[in-house]
Amino acid sequence: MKKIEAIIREEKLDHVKRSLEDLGYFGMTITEVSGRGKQKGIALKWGGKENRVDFLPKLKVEVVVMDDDLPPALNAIIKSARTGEIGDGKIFVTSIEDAIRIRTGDNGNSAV
Amino acid sequence: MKKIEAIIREEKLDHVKRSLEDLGYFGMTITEVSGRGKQKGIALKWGGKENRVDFLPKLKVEVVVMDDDLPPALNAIIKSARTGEIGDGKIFVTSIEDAIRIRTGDNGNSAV
Amino acid sequence: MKKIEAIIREEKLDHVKRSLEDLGYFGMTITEVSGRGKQKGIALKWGGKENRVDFLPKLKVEVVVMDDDLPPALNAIIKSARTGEIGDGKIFVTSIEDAIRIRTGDNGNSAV
Amino acid sequence: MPVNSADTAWMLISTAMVLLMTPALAFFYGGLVRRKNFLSTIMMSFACLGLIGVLWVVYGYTLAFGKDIGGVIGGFNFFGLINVGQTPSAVYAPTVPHMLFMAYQGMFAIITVALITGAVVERIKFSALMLFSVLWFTLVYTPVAHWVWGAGGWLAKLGALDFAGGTVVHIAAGVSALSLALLLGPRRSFLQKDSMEPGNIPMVALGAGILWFGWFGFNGGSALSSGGLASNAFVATQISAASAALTWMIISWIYRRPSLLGVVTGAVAGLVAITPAAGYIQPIMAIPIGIGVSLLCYFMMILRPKTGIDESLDVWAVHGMGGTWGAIATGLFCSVAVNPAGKNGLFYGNPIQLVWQLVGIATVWVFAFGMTWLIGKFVDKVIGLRVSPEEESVGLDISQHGERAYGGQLR
Amino acid sequence: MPVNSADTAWMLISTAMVLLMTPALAFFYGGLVRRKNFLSTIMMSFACLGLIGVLWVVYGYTLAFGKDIGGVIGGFNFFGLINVGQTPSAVYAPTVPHMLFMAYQGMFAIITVALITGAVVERIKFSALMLFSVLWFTLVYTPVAHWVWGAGGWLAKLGALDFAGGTVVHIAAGVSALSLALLLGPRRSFLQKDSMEPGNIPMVALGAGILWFGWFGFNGGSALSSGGLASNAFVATQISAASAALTWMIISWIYRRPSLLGVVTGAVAGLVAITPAAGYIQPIMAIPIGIGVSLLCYFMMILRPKTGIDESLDVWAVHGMGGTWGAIATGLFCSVAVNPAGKNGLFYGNPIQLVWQLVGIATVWVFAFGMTWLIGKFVDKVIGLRVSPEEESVGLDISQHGERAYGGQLR
Amino acid sequence: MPVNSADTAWMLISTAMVLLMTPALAFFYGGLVRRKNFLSTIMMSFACLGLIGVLWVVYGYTLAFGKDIGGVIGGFNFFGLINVGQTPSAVYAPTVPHMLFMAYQGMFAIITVALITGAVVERIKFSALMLFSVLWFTLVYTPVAHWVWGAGGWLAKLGALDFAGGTVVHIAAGVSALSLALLLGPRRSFLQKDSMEPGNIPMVALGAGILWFGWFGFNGGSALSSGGLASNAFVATQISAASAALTWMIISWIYRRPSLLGVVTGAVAGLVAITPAAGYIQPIMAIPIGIGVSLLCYFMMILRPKTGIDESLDVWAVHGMGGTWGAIATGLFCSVAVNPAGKNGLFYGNPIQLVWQLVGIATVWVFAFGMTWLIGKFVDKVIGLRVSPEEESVGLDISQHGERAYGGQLR
Ligand SMILES: Nc1ncnc2c1ncn2[C@@H]1O[C@H](COP(=O)(O)OP(=O)(O)O)[C@@H](O)[C@H]1O
Ligand SMILES: Nc1ncnc2c1ncn2[C@@H]1O[C@H](COP(=O)(O)OP(=O)(O)O)[C@@H](O)[C@H]1O
Ligand SMILES: Nc1ncnc2c1ncn2[C@@H]1O[C@H](COP(=O)(O)OP(=O)(O)O)[C@@H](O)[C@H]1O
Repeated sequence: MKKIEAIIREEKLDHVKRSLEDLGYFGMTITEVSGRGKQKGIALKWGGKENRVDFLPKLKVEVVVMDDDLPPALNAIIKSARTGEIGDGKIFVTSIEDAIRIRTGDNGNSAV
Repeated sequence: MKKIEAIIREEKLDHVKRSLEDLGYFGMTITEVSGRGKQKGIALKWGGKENRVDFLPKLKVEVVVMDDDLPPALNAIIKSARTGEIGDGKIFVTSIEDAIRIRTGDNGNSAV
Repeated sequence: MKKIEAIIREEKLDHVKRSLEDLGYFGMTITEVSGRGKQKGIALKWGGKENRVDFLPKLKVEVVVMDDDLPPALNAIIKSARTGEIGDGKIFVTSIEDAIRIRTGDNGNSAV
Repeated sequence: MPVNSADTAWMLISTAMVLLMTPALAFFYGGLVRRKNFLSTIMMSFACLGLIGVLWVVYGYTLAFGKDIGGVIGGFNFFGLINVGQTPSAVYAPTVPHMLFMAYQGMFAIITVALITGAVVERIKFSALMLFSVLWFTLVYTPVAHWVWGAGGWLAKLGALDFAGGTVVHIAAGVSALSLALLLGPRRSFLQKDSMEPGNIPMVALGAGILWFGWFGFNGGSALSSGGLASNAFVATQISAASAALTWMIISWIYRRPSLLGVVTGAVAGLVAITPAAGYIQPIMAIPIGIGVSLLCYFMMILRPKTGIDESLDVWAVHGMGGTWGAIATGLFCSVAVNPAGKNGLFYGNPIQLVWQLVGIATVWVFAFGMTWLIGKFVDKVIGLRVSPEEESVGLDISQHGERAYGGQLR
Repeated sequence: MPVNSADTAWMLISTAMVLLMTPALAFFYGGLVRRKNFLSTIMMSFACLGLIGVLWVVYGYTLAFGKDIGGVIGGFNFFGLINVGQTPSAVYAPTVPHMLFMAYQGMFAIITVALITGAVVERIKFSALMLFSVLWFTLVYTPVAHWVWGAGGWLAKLGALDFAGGTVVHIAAGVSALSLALLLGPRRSFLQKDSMEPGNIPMVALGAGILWFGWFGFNGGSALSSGGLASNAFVATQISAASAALTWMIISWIYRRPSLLGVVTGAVAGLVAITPAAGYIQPIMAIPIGIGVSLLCYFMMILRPKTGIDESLDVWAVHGMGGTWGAIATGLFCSVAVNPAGKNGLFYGNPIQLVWQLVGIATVWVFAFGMTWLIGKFVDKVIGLRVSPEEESVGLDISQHGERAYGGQLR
Repeated sequence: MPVNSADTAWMLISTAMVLLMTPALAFFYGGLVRRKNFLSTIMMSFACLGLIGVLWVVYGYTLAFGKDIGGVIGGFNFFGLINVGQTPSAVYAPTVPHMLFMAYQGMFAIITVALITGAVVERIKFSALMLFSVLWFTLVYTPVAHWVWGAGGWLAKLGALDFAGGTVVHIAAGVSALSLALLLGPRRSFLQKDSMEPGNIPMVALGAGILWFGWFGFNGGSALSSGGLASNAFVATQISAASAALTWMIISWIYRRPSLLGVVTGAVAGLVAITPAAGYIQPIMAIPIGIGVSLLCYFMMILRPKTGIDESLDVWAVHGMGGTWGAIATGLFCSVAVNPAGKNGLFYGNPIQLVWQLVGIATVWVFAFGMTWLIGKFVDKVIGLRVSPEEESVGLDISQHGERAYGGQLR
């Protein structure tokens, strides 16, 4: 199993959610985060000089999928979260060793 | 070392906390998240038709334990977080490569 | 690639941020969390007896770096987040299998 | 009598201040519940503003203050505000426009119903609450208001004193809260001993601060005129609130820590207790009244959860018991030197007054408890009182109102 | 005439209450936007408190209420408050200090400008908003106020009734909001159909609660005296707000769920609709007015986004349309039996009054829409109306004000 | 003299409005600290409501307003409110009930103590603050109030003017704040240059909005009657607040960005500065007063942290310096044409008045600074002023009050 951690724009959650649903991925966990990327946030001019606002609000979307589902899920997220402008976000993929459904105690792939 | 990431009901935090304490696991990190599972949230009837409320508030409990401690810690969480009803949550396990205690700079197992 | 997850004091964010910047690491994601460590939080005396306040507010700083950058980045965080007192926090390191920049779709090291 | 514009100025602002107490209560209660029920708790009070606000002008006022029928209820002579004009009424508030007196009384009706909702938060069906509110307002509030304040009401004739609503508002609401909470049963999380800490204490404090402000209109306005009596009620209100807040802070300090929740709960208890007494006692007597109410209510609030009763926001402990203490204290401390229209109390040589107070208290306890039980049973039969377990666990904001407090879709 | 201290007491508090409505509006609006624009939205109203507050005393009052020039505008005889003293004015509010009347009117000017900001949140440049506000206040508000309320104003002479600002405040603001929103264009997220749920509904409710309270000063104070007329306006205000809140709750229940947002929007709509009528109608007539406004505005609010117009917080749907309905309803229900200084309306045998009302409405619609368009175009030319796409996506809190609502650096 | 019910109506509501300022201040301050100290900061003000509220009626009023003893302090003739009845006092507020005047003054005492707490947030022990408050109230507030406002007080006899508390409230609180902050030392995070951005700016704005509203009671009510003088004070208050808010916005725009914090801080500074002057000057003169105070306080607030002094919420910069400027401005602009009970100032041909103002200012600066230092030292000796480093880092909400603002156990 793989965990997809996508840091996206807040406004894009609906789009991402729907595009994942369309492929049959319903499970996900969302966290409110703040982040900045290589651009060091956003430059704004104040009082004559440039100021950088780092740490813009983002959402972290975590989706755990089976190994085979990784490419389509990634694609869906990339497409639905993209605006083409700076700040679209990042996706990180990690390996999950085990997953358990608390209600039933099932583990492994069947729990995802 | 393993990291346990348990997505639980908000009300169950106290129970989970206590059951981990009883086994001697004190360290943990909690995050407020929103999530939905396979059921696509919860169905409510509005204005004649069914509506789905996805993204219910949950807590993410992260506990890093040594490899041997994984099974008992998982068991404790599963037991204390379960109600048997939909929405009890999921647990994901990942591998941690290193842990460091900032105060002392110690790393490895002794830091957990 | 490695993901550094540092749980630090809220007040130390600025210091940590700056020390990472100095080394050229700009990208990071911050989450508000609550945590407790081995000490079971903090003991306060109320009404004659001792009470423990567990779950103190912390910030989780996530930084994804290339493998070679791990040691300097860790050092920078440890130095800038340390006060030497209990509650300075922990750092966990995990392995990242892939990273993708949503804007461009690039993946791998170039996306970090 | 002609309209006195100074009395009217004070009654206008008093009426507005009492109106503001219902939103304030919404936040006081809303901050005490878990976040997933924050909006629904606020909604319970705001819905009363609309619902009771309309019912009051249509038929509530006439039932409570219309021409007396046997001491029990008012007639229909003010139905739909007929005969309620810009000139003063013959019997009520002789120096302010009749319609203003009507509106002032309406604000009391609204907040009384809103007060009860504290008992049923986090688990009642919104439709059931609305139906309950209509019935309770009609069958409990209007008769009790008539008995105590209506011209010809039997409790008034008996001699029971209630300056601004200790029995009509606080005992009636507090006891009904208890009755309804018993019928509804505890929240699931209460039974499972889940952690249920207040979701937003700053909002509780905000609500309490505005309630304190509004209460000056509630008690001071009950003089129905501007001048010495209004000032007396106003000052007594301030002293009781301060004394009770301070007392509760000290008690909570002894047992645990001086908590903000304690201070604001104490303040509200002090405001409750002084309500029936404010215009009948020397202001300085508000110190013992305020100290007494905090001692009483603090231990009632400690006791209550141990009984296994989930009267969730302690409406009974604070308003029911606080109002009871206030009504008794009125019988102890009241004095005609303060208000010639009042009576002397036990400490001023007239022990019988205490008896009348006790009769008033007992009547409202029994009537409110019983009627609420019947109404609750009826509503439960007809549409069911409680939400489903799933809806309860999701929270009423989503399940009853389809909304979330913050940011829409996310928490 | 000498100062009447009772009337003055009521006008003092009314003035303070109307002042409080602007911070209340700040929270009402602020809670409706996304968190990244929370402060900037609050700021828009608070900036009006400073900006319009100063302009009003310098030249606004004299343009609106100075010696009439051709029915169109006031002269400069009150420039910088010369001749505005502690004694009553000869023509306005003859029983309260002239300077108090001036201040009372100033509070209306402030909130009217603040109302418009609901249309442009989340994307307007703050500097552009400030320039726009100065021009709109000068070129739209002061003449319209003069026409309707100024001694010698042409709409007043014509016989159009507007008790407390249905046309001057609500129609003017609502229609200008529409005009400016059209000019500014939709928010990027509106176009992209991103989710844009309100960021903080409890703050919306808090704002609404305080608005309701303040509106008693807005409408009740417009009697410019304490007594029967003020009470009439006050009671009508309460009834309309309650009726509209209840109606909106029911409609939203039928179509979806009984929402808190619905109740508070309904209450505000009810308050808007009664504004022009409050001192001219029987209070009970506020029930049909309140029901009517919720029906009308609800469907306007459903309709509006479908047209692709991003008049973001529905100032037009609620204030523009609500004020229009109120001005019409005034022509239907007004009666000299209520207010001898008023007129009879259609239902009291005087259909021509409805015509005067419609003339007043049409005039303000056309004038406000057109002038706002011109002013907006001008501002756009000079300094540009909109922030850059990047600034919009980051949010105005940071990009315009360099601040964040919570905790500084983090969200 | 008999009670005048119109004056009483205005004083009743003014008293309630000043009461409301203390909860408002709680939120103004509370929003400025970090979240972990939100409740504790709110608590500091709410505790004053209870503590000072009780002490005032027991012995505070009589010390400040009792029969004069040598110009320095009041006697015990009003101890426990003896002789403070429904009829007016012989010397104070001759047209309103004596007990109402007493209560009105009590609200000033409460907020003055609460103001000081802004200097010590995030690190003072709650028990130390309570002990300090009792002593400061007794040894600083009551004598200074007596000197300035008590019948026979030496500063009043000298001729120093202070309409509504520029010296008694604002200078006393501001200077004491500085003194206590110096004694207490900076917060650890201040020393370590940790980021300490305000935790909740919307709550700061909410507090400011309600403060602005309440201040009309604070200044307008200080006329102790309804009519021309109250209106003058009211209007001057409005103009000063607006002018200062606008000025601060512009200054902050020049140096950085137009910030909401700037607007609300400016408004508060404007309200402070007009306080001593409001009933003695032409309202239009509030424009220079408001502009002046924002210029002064802005630079004081920039300067202060550079000195290494952690007077955390700038009580000194805003209230101390703002009050000082206001007291000086009173000596410049006051005019007997406005208030026959006042004096002419420098610009009206009476330069000596400025001297009396400076004497008043200097006296209160020296006395408040010195006494606060002594009281602080004493409290430090007896129970210690500061919490432990660990408690400070955890935050006072948990360590002092055992509570958290949101959701109990979690943040
Ligand atoms: N190296 C990193 N480690 C952790 N999080 C990162 C890193 N780089 C970027 N992020 C996260 O991704 C978000 C988007 O990054 P950004 O650089 O703005 O996107 P883009 O690459 O589209 O310009 C950031 O706000 C931050 O939360
Ligand atoms: N595939 C997944 N990826 C990430 N998080 C998930 C996934 N599936 C479930 N979750 C998380 O687990 C929580 C509980 O899931 P749910 O399906 O409601 O539990 P249950 O399996 O007991 O019905 C969800 O709210 C979500 O946060
Ligand atoms: N075993 C663990 N699993 C997950 N998080 C942990 C664990 N131990 C500590 N933490 C996190 O690290 C933070 C700091 O731990 P703490 O023990 O207070 O630090 P220190 O080691 O400096 O005393 C905690 O608040 C918690 O969020």
